Amino acid sequence: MPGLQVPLEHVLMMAAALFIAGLVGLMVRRNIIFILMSLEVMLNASALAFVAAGAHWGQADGQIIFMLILTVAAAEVSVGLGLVLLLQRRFKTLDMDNANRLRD
Amino acid sequence: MMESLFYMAGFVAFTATVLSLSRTNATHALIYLIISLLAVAVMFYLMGAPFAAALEIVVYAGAIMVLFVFVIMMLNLGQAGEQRERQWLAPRIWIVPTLLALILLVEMALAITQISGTTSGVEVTPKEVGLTLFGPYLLAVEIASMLLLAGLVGAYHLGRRSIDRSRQS
Amino acid sequence: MLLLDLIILLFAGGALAWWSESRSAKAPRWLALAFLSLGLLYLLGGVMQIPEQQFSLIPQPDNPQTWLLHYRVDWIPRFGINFELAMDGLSLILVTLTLLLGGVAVVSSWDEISFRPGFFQANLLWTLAGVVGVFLAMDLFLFFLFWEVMLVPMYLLIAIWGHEQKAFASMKFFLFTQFSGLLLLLAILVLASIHANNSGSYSFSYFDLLGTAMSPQLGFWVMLGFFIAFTVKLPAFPFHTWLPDAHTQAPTAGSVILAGILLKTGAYGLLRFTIPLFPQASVDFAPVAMALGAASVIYGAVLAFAQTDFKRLVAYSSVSHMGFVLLGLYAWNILAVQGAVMQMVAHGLSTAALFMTAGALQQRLHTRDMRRMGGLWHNMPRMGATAMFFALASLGLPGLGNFVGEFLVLVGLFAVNPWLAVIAAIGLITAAVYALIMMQHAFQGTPDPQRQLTDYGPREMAAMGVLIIGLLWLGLYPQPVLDVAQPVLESLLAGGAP
Amino acid sequence: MLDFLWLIPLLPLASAALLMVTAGSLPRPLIAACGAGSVGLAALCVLLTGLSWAHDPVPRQMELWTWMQVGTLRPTIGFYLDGLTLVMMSVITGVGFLIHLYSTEFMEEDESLSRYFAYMNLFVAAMLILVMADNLLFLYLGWEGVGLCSYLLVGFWYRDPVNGAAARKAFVVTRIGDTAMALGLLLLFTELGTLDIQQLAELAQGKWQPGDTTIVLATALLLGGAVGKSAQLPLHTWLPDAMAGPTPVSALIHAATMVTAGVYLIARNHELFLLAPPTLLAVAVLGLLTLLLAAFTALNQHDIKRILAYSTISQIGYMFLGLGVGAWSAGIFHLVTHAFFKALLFLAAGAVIHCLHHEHNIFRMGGLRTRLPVAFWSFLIGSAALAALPFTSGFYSKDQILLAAYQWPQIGPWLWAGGLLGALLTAIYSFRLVFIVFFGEAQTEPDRQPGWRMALPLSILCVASIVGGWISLPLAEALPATQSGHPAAAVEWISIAIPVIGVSLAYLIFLGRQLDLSALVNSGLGQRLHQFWYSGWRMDALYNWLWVRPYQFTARLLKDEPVDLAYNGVVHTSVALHHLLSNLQTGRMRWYASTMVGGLIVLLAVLARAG
Repeated sequence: MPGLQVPLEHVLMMAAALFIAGLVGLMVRRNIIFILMSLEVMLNASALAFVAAGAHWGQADGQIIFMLILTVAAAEVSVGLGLVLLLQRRFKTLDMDNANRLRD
Repeated sequence: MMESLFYMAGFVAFTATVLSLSRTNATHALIYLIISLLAVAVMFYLMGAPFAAALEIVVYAGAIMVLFVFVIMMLNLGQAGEQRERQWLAPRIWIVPTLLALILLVEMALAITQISGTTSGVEVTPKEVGLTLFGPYLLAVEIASMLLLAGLVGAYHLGRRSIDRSRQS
Repeated sequence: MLLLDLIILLFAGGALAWWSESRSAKAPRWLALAFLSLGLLYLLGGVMQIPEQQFSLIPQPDNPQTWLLHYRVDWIPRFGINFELAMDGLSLILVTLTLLLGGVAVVSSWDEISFRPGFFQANLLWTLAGVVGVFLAMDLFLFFLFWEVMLVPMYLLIAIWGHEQKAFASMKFFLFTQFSGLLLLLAILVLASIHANNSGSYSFSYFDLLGTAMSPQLGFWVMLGFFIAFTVKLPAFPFHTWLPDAHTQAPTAGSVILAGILLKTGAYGLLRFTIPLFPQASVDFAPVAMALGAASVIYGAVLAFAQTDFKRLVAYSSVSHMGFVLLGLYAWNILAVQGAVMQMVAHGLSTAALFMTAGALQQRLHTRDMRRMGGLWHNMPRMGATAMFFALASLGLPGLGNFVGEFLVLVGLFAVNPWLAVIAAIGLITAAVYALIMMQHAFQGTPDPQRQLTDYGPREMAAMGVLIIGLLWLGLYPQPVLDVAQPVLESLLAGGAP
Repeated sequence: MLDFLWLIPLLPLASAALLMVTAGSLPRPLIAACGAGSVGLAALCVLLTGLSWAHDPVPRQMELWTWMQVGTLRPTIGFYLDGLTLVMMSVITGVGFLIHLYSTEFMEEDESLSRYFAYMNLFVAAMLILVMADNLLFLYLGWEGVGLCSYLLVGFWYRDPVNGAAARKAFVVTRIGDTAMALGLLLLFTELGTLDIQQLAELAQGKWQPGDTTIVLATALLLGGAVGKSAQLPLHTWLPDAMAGPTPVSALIHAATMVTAGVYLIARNHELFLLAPPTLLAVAVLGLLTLLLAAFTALNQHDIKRILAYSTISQIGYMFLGLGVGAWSAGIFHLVTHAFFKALLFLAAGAVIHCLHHEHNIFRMGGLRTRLPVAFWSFLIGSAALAALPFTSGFYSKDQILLAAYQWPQIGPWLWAGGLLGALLTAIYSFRLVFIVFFGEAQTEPDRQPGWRMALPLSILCVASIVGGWISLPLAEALPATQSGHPAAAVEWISIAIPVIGVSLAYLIFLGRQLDLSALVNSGLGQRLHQFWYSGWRMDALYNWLWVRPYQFTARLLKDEPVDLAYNGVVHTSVALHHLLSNLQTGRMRWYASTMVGGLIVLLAVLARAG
């Protein structure tokens, strides 16, 4: 089935909007679970931009970068959720602001 | 007809994302997020990237989100957690970051409007993707595999310690 | 080979002392003393074998045969860096002083150190090894290496075994010296690259770099880099402020080495490198340098008078005395330069002894505050008498080494700049003021009847005796030292100022 | 004997070294024997030297070794012997031995006997070096050496901080003069290229005309040294305080020998001073001013030793006056006779103090004539010589100086008149002392009598104080002769009469009470004048205000190292920056994210502008 011909700027605007939504989530939420979700959204938004660009040129590269992003997201989530569990066990909280030991 | 489908998918994706990130209940948020991902998968498909769409559904919406589900179940967040989330979502907390983000969005939009052109409408088949992936991008694949290995080891390490600890206590 | 052996001997001795710490707490100090004596004997034995006439040869920069000893292997040939050591009369005097005062330092901290004694002695010996390297290195890159090598163990000595404000003092010491080291490195690199531009090949050898042609402006700035690096070490006003803190907080052996030897590396650097490498710039700069020297003399003496802390007083007196060295070096005639060398040696001996006294007082009274002393002559007549002797040396009593140095500097300076000589001579009066007030506060006055103190034992008296004999010898028959230094200084003077 | 010249300073030096090294572990009689004996042996050597000198009176130089040789500077450790040296050596070892002998009894009970004799012997050695040195640098060694011993002995009883302060004052004030002298040495060396005294004289005469600026400056600087050491204006303030030391010390150092070193220095370098008439005039005027000032002060003191100290200052003023008017040998002659009678006076005063429980105030003495006859006769003879009563030694020497002053061109008569006024005052204050201490009502009873070791030196010095005026010193070769010619007989007679008048006045005021000055003294002006003179013309207060206070103030101001302020400024700035930056690192992820967004906004804006 042939693909659709949509203006590239629309897709990119869509990606930007999703990215910004994720960014707002990242800045606003304190719960680490939501922060991880926001990160997923942002990664996904950038993936969308890549795929759109790939579709613009009709090449496979966009999708390949998408796959790489997917790998990063998977690795990040696995480690991130591991940390969530650790955080919950050790500090009994999911509040990111309480976990600011990094400062010292 | 197909184009309206595309824009509809976009609308769904954005709405679901916003709803997802403004929920107080993690499970609800997750459901919205999955919807958003599925909508993005639709957009991928419509742009002529069926393989990416499939991966979006299988890996993202399927595997990664299930991971979230498991963790949320393990954490067993109750009503109190929801109450707290609601407090944390007071307007004075989100108004400044949102403003900032909107400024950024405007800047991005200004940048994006400089771009013209459409998607080509050519379908890039999984075969082409596979050939490119294991051709020029072989090194990237290797790096990605290493990254996954590192993620695996990291997750195992973190998880094991927390499990050990819970057993002791 | 002797020169290399000497440095290796000190490094190895340090390592061995460190290792021996686990066997016995007393072993390290014996080992350190043994290695230092061995080094001194080895050096003197080696020097004895040099034919007599070699000592009267004027060391030529381009002919190593005219030096007393010379050793050279390639190190990093690509950048023209060699491992080149050489000894002339000046180095001989200073290296001998280093080893001698090293021994005195070990004796002075004989039972003061209980925490990690092996590591302490190791740091001591490594510092000395670095200093010996500084006095012998004839390759500027190697010189810089040793320059840094001597600082780190010294820093540790202050930081680990210092007194109540050791962290602050050691950090201040480190920052000052490190900053000056950075300037030195920059100046060396610029000089080497100018030389490389001129001649087309890299070299860090002192002999190659002598006489490097450069524009006066550039020469001035590079010279300034060397000058500041060495005057921080010397130290001269206004770069001296690290010294009172470092001296006051350092353990006794650290103060002895710091005052007795480390300060001399600054003077040595000025004499060996700054002035000969940049003759014209140095001549232009001499009035400023001499003014700084005179300012140090007076300022150090006034501040010494103001102190209540025994060690701080002695530290400021060092500033004053090293001012004479700076004056002598930049007066740049044979009288003044000989005086500066003599002052370096004599100041090393007298100040080392005063710091030992301060250390002994601290060990017995647990304070350095002179307001809490008084009448100690009654309790410890031997300590009082030796302290009096060195206070007198410090105020420049004729018949003792310091007078010879100061007088020669003044004679040389007077011919160049009478007014600065007058100012420096005022330093003789102010020196009397602070030296005598020190004796008054610490040893004279009413004794505290409750105080039970042990006087110096044979070990301490032996160390003091060596220093007393040394100062009397320098004061009454300095000719051997002057003769050894004479050819070197003549060659430096001939090659230096036009 | 002349080949063993070096033995003379070596003997006391060796004894000093021995006593220092043994640090009091020797038995006390041995310490005393060692201390006094070494000086006695040295005196014997001087005697032998004098005898062989009498056979062959030629100046000779003797070099032991080269002290240091750098460039043209080649001072030696070497001696020069001529008549002047011989006279000085005789005084130092002769009077020195008597005082050492006296000390063996005076200091008998002191716990630090060994230290005392070590210092005293060291002093004798240094003083001998001073007078025997053949070059100015070696002389300077002796010069500083005696200053050091003076410091050590003034502060000998170190437990009292007052003594320590006096000792420091003595050292520092003389060091001001010494530094001037050192500068003089530098100037002479820079100009003439040598420091050998004989060569200097020769070269200077070849190089300069009388009155050339350089030689005037050089001699003025040497004069600075002499003024400091000899306690002349304006550096005289240390000597009265130096009386804090044991009395034999005052006799030896602060009366007989060290304080006259300045006179010796000027006499020794008379060739240089003759080239500088302005300096010579300054010597005379300073001498005159000092002798008057000190005489007025002496008249108003209560402390027996301070009176003697001011009288010493005054008498050295006479010597300076003599030197200044070209009466070289008269100046040295007065030095010798003064050494005899002032040592006698101090030792007699010491006997009084010793037997009177360390009482110093003359108004708490009195009536001692019968109780301490030895001290009385000694004091009487000493005072007679000091007052220059006819046929005592002081008469001959002082008379020569005054006559020479009278003959000095231009201001000569004025100098003479001033000297006469001084002589009158001298007679008054010296006999005031005798009358108050030894006559009248007894205030304190002595608890002992001086033994033979005190009495013997006193007796010998008594004889010397009387007959000292009849000996002729072998100075003809060493010093230029005073210009001959006799002034009018009236001048002579006045000079003789003045001391007699002074003694009579003293008798009338202080003993016979025929002359009642109490109204004058008790008047407001009298009281104020008394206070003014009692405090030594307020010189101490002046110097305190002029030098000591500002120095202390500066020191206090600088104590906390103002230079560090600059470095601390750098430190504080970096610490402030550090706090600023470390506060940015809150550990809150949301804050980081927000700042990232902020940064991104800026970055994009910049890129947009650039693109």
